[in-house]
Amino acid sequence: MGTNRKRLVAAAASMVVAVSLAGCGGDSGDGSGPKGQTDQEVTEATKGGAVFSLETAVTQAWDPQRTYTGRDLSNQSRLVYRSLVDFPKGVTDNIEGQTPIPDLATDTGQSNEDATEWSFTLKDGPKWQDGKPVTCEDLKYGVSRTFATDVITGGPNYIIGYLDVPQDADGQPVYKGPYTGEGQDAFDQAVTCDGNTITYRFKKPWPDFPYAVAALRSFDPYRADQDKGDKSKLSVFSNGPYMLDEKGWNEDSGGTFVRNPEWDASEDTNRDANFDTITFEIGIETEVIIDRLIADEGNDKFAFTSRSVTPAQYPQITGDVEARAVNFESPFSNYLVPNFNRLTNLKVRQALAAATNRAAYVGALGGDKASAPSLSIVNPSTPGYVANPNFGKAEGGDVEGAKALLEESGETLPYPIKLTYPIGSDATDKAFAALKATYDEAGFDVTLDGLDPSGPYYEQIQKPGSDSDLIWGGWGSDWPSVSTVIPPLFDSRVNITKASNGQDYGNYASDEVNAAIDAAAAETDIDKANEMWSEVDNMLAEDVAYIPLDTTKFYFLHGSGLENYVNSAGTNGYTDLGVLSVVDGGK
Amino acid sequence: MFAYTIRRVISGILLLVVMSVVTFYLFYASSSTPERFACGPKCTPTQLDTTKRALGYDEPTIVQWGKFAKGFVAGREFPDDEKLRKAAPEQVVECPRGCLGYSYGYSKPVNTLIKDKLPISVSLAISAFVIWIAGGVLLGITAALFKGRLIDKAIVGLSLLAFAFPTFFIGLLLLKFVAIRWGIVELPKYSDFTDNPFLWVSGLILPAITLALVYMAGYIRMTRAFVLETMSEDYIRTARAKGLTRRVVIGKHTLRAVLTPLVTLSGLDLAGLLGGAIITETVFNFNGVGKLSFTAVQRYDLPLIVGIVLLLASFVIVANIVVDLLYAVIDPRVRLG
Amino acid sequence: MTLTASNLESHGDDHFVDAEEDERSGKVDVEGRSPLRLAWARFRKDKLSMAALVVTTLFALMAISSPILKRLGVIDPYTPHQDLLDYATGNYPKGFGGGMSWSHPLGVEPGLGRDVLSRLMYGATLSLTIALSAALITVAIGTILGIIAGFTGGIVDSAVGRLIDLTLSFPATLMLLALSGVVVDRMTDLGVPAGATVNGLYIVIVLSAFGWPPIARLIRGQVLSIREREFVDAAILMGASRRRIYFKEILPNLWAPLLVYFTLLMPAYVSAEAALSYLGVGIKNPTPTLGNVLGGALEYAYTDFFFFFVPAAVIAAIVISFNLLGDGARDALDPKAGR
Amino acid sequence: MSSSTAQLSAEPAQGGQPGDPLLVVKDLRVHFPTADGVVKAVDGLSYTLERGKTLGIVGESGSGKSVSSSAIMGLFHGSNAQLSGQIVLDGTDILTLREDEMRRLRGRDVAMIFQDPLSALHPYFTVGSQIIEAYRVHQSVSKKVARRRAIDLLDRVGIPQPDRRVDDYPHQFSGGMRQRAMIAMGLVNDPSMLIADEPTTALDVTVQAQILDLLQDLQREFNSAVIIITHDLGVVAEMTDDTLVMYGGRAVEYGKTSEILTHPEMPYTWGLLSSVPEVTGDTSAKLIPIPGSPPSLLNPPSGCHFHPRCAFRDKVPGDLCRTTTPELAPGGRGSSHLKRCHLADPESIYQTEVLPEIAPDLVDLLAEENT
Repeated sequence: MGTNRKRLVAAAASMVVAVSLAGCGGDSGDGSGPKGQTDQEVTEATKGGAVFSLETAVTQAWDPQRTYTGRDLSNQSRLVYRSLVDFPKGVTDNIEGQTPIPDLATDTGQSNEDATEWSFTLKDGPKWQDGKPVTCEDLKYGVSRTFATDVITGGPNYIIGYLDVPQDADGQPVYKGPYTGEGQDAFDQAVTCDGNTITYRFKKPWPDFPYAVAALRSFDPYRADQDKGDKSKLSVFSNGPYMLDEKGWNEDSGGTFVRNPEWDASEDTNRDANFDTITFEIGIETEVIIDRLIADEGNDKFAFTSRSVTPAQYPQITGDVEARAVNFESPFSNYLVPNFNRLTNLKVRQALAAATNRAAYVGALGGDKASAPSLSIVNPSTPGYVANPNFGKAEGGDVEGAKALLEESGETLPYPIKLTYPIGSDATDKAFAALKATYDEAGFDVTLDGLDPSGPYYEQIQKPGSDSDLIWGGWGSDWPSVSTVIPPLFDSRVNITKASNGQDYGNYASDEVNAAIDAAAAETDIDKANEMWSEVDNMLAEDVAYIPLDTTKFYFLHGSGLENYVNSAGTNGYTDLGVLSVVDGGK
Repeated sequence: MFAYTIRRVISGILLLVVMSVVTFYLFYASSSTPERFACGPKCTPTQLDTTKRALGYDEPTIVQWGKFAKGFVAGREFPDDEKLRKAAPEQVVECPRGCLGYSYGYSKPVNTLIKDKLPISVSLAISAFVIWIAGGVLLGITAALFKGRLIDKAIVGLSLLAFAFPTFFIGLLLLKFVAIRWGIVELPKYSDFTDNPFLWVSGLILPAITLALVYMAGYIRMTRAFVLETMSEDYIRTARAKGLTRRVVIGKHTLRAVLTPLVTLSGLDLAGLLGGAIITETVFNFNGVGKLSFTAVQRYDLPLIVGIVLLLASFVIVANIVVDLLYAVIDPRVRLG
Repeated sequence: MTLTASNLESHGDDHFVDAEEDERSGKVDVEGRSPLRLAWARFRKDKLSMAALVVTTLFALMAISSPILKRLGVIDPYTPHQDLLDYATGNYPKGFGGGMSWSHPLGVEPGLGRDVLSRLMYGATLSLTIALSAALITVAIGTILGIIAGFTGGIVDSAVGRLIDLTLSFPATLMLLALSGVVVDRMTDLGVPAGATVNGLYIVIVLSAFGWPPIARLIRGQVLSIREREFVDAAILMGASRRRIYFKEILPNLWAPLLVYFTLLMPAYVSAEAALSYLGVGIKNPTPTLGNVLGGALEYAYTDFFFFFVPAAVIAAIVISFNLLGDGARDALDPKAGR
Repeated sequence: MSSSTAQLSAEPAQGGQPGDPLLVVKDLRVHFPTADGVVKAVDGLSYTLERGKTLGIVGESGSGKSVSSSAIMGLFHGSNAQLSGQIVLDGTDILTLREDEMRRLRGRDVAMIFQDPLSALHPYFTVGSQIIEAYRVHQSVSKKVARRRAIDLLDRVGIPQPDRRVDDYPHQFSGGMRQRAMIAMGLVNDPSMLIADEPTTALDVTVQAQILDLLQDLQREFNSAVIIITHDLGVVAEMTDDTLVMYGGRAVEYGKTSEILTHPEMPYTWGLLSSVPEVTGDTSAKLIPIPGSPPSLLNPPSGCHFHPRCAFRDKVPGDLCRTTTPELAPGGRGSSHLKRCHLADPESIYQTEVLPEIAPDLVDLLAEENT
C-alpha cells in the first residue's frame, strides 16, 4: 500500500523524471522470471471489450499543451490526440520504435539546410470528434497556447524559447499567447500556414524537431472554439479513435473513453483501436493496484497499470502471475551531482564517485528487478548512449580507491557531506541509507537530508548558496536524443541566474563544455552529433560533474484478459494502447 | 431561544472571520512557493514568477484576504487577471456569492469541488456514525449492566484493543485481507445512493467499519461510564424504590439521562467527520473532502486548503450551536439565554 | 483520527458514586494517611493497573537505555546488512522469520538489512520522546492558560475562552498536515537543524498547539472551584502575590487531574505520531520512529506478516499500557470516579 | 379520600398477625466488600416499629442510618452488598424475597421519601408523570385515572394549582414543593410504611416546619408507620415516638423519644444534644460540637467505636472502652431504654457535667421534675 509520502512525492516525481522517450533495453531471455520488453510482440487481435487502467498518480491535465508526464503523453497520443508525426505502434526496438512516422502529416517533415525551419503538410481526412477536419490553423493555434504562460502551465513551456519570436526586456517572448493577443504579429511570423502546409521557424538549428513533435503534445492541434483556458484543463476534444464519455473526467477518480465515431480507421494506420472502451481508475495506492492485479478478479482481469510491482510484492509474482509480468529498464536515469560551489577539490569528487556503492543502492531499491546500475547520465535506451568509461565498475563502492583519493586530497577526515534527496518511498530512503554507509566507510561523514519534493527539495537545491554537498537528480529525456539530457542539466548559460541554478543543481559552469554543447547541438548529422555528445559526457565525467547511479526498471503486471500487451519504445515503455486488445474481444 | 440563536450565529460568524484571517496569514504569508506545483516540472525561475503573478500570490496577504472576503460576500470571477478576463471571456469562471476561491490544482472553484466530494464524506460519516452509535451504546450498556463480569471485561478489553491500533493499520488490514485476499466483501468503492442503494452500502462497509471502530471504542467506554454514573443517581434509586421493574429503570430512566451527553458528544463528533476523514478516505481511496484536503496539501493548493479549513470550522461552529439548541430541547432544565 | 482529548474530557469529571460508596465518602480516615499514600495503596491492589505500570516502566527503561545501548553498539538501527539478504528475490532476508538470528532477534528489514529490533527500540525512544515532550508542553500551556483564565476572570477569562473556541474550531488533522511545509520551512530558516530535529520539533509544537484547550478548560473549572475555598482567600488576605497564589496554592491542588490527563495524552500522541507519519508528516527515514517503521512495514502484509504486524503491535502495547495506567491512576486518585 | 385509599389498600395481609409489630429488624448487617476491604455500614442492628408509630433514626452521616433503611426497601438486591439478619415486614422476611417479589412490595407497602428531592426526582420527566408511573406500576388503572390520583395527591400535599403543576418539571418547583411532590409520590399507593430520609435537610427552616406538619397530618390520615432518618434531634423531638441513635453502623441508644431526649445515657447522644441549638432556645447554652470525625467503617476503632472521640473515657475503669465492645443493654432507666456504653452511671454524669454546659435552665427543670 505504501506510505503516502510516496503520494506526496508522486506529483513531484513527475517533475524530476518528467518524461522520456527512448525505448528500453529488453533484458530477460534466460527463460525464468518475468518477460522482457523485447519478448513482447503484436499478434492478431479481436476487436471489442473494455480495458481498465489502474493508476496512482492523478492525471494532471488532458490539455495537450499542459501535459508533461510520460504516461499521459503516450496515452493521449494513442487515444485522443494525433500529431503531425508519431512513433510507431507495437515496436519495442529502441531505434525503430523511436523513429517518427507520419500521422497527421503526409511525411515526417521537410527542413531547410541548417534545420532552423521545418514544414509539414497535413493529410486530407483527419477529423475532430464533431466531424470538422483538422486544419493547419488548429495546429498553429495549439502551439500558440504554450505562450500563454499564465494560463497554460505545467507543460514543457520551454519550447517557446526555441521558436523565432523576439524577446522583451525580461527575456520573455513578446508574444503572450492567443488570449490577450499581445505580440500576435511576431508569432504569426514564426509559425505560418500556407494552405495545408505549416512552417515553424526557430532561432537555432533544431535537427531533431520531428522527434519532439512525436514525443511531446505541445505541437498538437487545438481547436480555438473549444478553448476555455484553464477550464479546459481536464476536457478532451478528440481527433483520435476514442473520446471521453458524457460523464467527463473526474479529477480524482478518472473517467471512461468510448469510440469516436468520426475517427476513420482506414486513414489512421498507427492506432489499431481494438478495445471498445477504456476506463481510468486513478488515485489507488500502488500496492493495492498490484494486489488487485495479482488477484485477477472481475474487471481487474482486463486491467493494466504504469506502476511497478513494489519490492515487497516480488515474492508474490510467481507461476501464473509471473506470466503476466514484464520487467525491463525504463527511460529514467538517476544520478548525483556534487555542488561545485562547495566541493571544489577534484579529488574529493573523485573519491565520492569511487565510493558510490551502486550495488548496495540498487539492492536497497529492491534488487535487479527494481533498478540497474548505470555508468552514464544518458539512459541506455537513448539513441547515442555510450557507457562512460570514467566511472569504473557498475557496482561501484570502491572503498579502498576512495580512501586513497581522499588521502591525496589533503582534506581533514572524515569529510562532511550533506546529501540532499527527495523523500519518496520507503525504498528510496533505504537506498540513500545504503549509499551513506559506504561513503562513511570511505572516510566521509554523510548527513542525509531528505526533503519533500513538492517544494522544499527544490528550494534547497536550486538556491545558488545551498549548503548541500551532494544532490540527487533524476532525468528522462523529453525526446530520444542526448540533446535533451546534457544541455538542460549542465549548460550553465540556460540554467544559472542570480536567483537559481535551474536544473544545474551542482552549479556546474564550464565554458569548454558550453562550447562543446553548442557544436553538438548544431550538428545535423545524427551519428556525428552522437559522437560529439559522447565527448561532452566524457568532459563532464572527468570533472565529476555528476555521478551516475542507476536506471529505474519497470516491472509491470497486467490482467489475464488482455492480449497484445506491449510496452512499446514509442510509448515511453508504458502500455501501448495502440495495439492493446482484449482476449476474444471480451466475449 | 430565537435571540440566543441569533447571538450564537453572529459570534460564530465573527469567529469564522477571525479564523479566515488567521488561516490566510498561516498559509499565504509563509515562505513556501505554492506556485511551484502549478508551474509544473522543469519550471524556470522566470516561469515560476509568471505563475506566481498569475495566481496572485505576489500580492500582500491582506490584499489576497480582502479579495477572498469580497468574493465570499459578493461573488467573484476567475482568473484573477482582469485583462485576461476581458480578452478571453470564454475562460471566465463564475464563482457566485459564498465563493471560497479557485483551486489552481483542480482548475475549478473550491465550492464546486467541495460540493462534488461532500456526499462521499457525508455518506461515510453517517454510515460510520450509525455503526458506532449502535455498537457503542449497546455494548456500553451491556458492559455497564454486567459491570465487573467477564462480558464487561471482554467488551472493555476489545474496545481498548480497537482503540490502540492505528486507524490506517486497521483499515489496511481490512482492505488487504477481507476485501482483496479473501474477497469476503467487494472492493470498497463509492457509488451514489440514488444510483444504487445496495452498492452504496456494500461499497461503504469496510471504510465505515474502520472509521467507526475507533469512535466505537470511545463510545463504549463513555456509555458505560454514563450508565454507571446515572445508575448511582438518586433519581434512579427513587425509581427503584417506586417498585419499577429493572427494564423500566434501565430502559427508561437511565437511558433517558444517558441520552443527553451522548447526543451532545456524538453530534459534535459527527460534525467533525462530515468534512471528511482524511486517513480512512486515503486508505480506501474514497474521494471525499478528506482526501481532497490531503491532495490540496500535497499540491500546496492554498485556496483549496483555506476553503476546506473554513468549511470544516463552520461545521464545527454550526454543530456547536445545533447541539446547544438540541440540549435545550432534550434537557428541560436548560434554558437558553 | 481523533486525539482522545475529547474522550478524556468526559472521563475527567465523571463521578459515578455507588450507593454504598456514598456512605463511605463521608468517612475520613482516622489514621491520617496522606492522600498520595492512600492512592498508591489503592493503585497497588489493582492488578491490571500494576501490570500497566510494569509495562510502561519497561517501555520507559527501554526508551532511556536504547540511546546508551546504541552508543555502546549493542543495538544498531542504521547499519545495512545486505549480506543477509537474498538479491535474487528482491533483497528479502534469507532464512526463517525475516532473517531471525541471535544477532537479529526480530530479523532484518528487506532491502537494506537493518536490524528490526534495534529500529523498533530506537524508534520507540524517539516516539516516546516526542509524545512526552508534546504532552508536557500541552499540559503546561493548558495549565497556565487555565489558571490565568480561572483566577483572573473578566476580560482575560473571556479572551482565553475565545482562544479555546478558535483553536477547537480548526480541523486539527488537516492543520497538522497543511502546516508542516510552512512551519518546517520557517523553523529551518530560524536555524533549527534540518531533518529529524526540525520534523520532530514540528510534531511536538503542533500537537501541543492544538491539544491544550481541553486541559485549559479542565483546569479553569478546577481553579474556579478551588478559588472559592478558604485557603486561597487566606492567602490573598495575607497579601500573597498573584503569581504565588497561582503556583503555590492552586497548582498543588491540580496535580491529580493533570497527572491523569498527562498519562492519557502520552498514548494519544504516540498514535498521533504514527498517523501523521502515515500521512507523510514527521520524522523521516533513516531516523526510525514507531510511525515510520510501521509505515515502512505496511507493504509487507502478505509477504512478511510478522514484519508488518510487529510495529503496529508495539504501538498498540504502548497505547494500551499507558491508557490502563491512566485509568488506574484516576481510579486511585479519585475513588469516586468509577469504572 | 380516605375511603378510596382504604379500598385500594384492602389487600390480604401477608402472614402478619394483627397486633404484631409492622416491622421487626433483627441483627441486620449490611457489609460492602470493596477493593480496600469490607465496609461494615450496618453491623447488628435491631429494632421494631408498630403500625401508626414513628421511629426516628439519628446519627451523623456515615453512621449507617440511610443504609439500614435502604435495606428495608430492598434496594441492595442485585448489588454486591452482603446482608444478613432479618427484616420482617408485616410477617414477611424481605431478605428472603426474590427481587421481583421485593419489587412488588416497594412503593406499594413500603415507600421512601428521599433527602434532597432535586436529585431524587428525575430531571427529565414531569413531576406528574413520575407520580403516575409510581401509581400505575402497582395498580392497573388507566393513565387518566392515575393522573387524577396524582393531581389529588399533589393537592393533598399542598401544591397550589395541582392540575397545572402536574405537568411541570422538578426544576420548576421550589425546594419545598419538590419535597411535597416527593411525599405525594411516596403516598400514592397508600403504603403501610413510609421511610423519610432526612426529609427536611435540604429545606429552609420555615418550609421544614410545614413539611413536618404535613407528614404528621398524613401519617394520621393514612395510619402509616413512619421511620424518619435525621441528624436533627429537633425533628426527632417533634415527630417521633421512638428514637434509635446510630454510630459507626451500630445502634448506640434506643428507646422512647421522650426518654432518650431527657435522659440520654450515651456520651454520643449527649454530643448530639449539645450540638443542637434549637432544643431549648436558651441563650446561655453552649454549642459543643463532638470532637473528631466519624469513624472509618472499613477500619473501625476497637472496642467502643466512639472511644476515640469520647470525653468520658477516663470515667470507665481500665482500658475497657478501647478493648471491649459494650453490649446494647438496658441501663438504669428500665428495659425499654437500651444503651451501648461502659459508663456505670451515665445519668449522673449527664446531670452534673453535661447538662449544665449545654442547657443550664434545663437543669432546674429536671431538678423540679425529680423532686
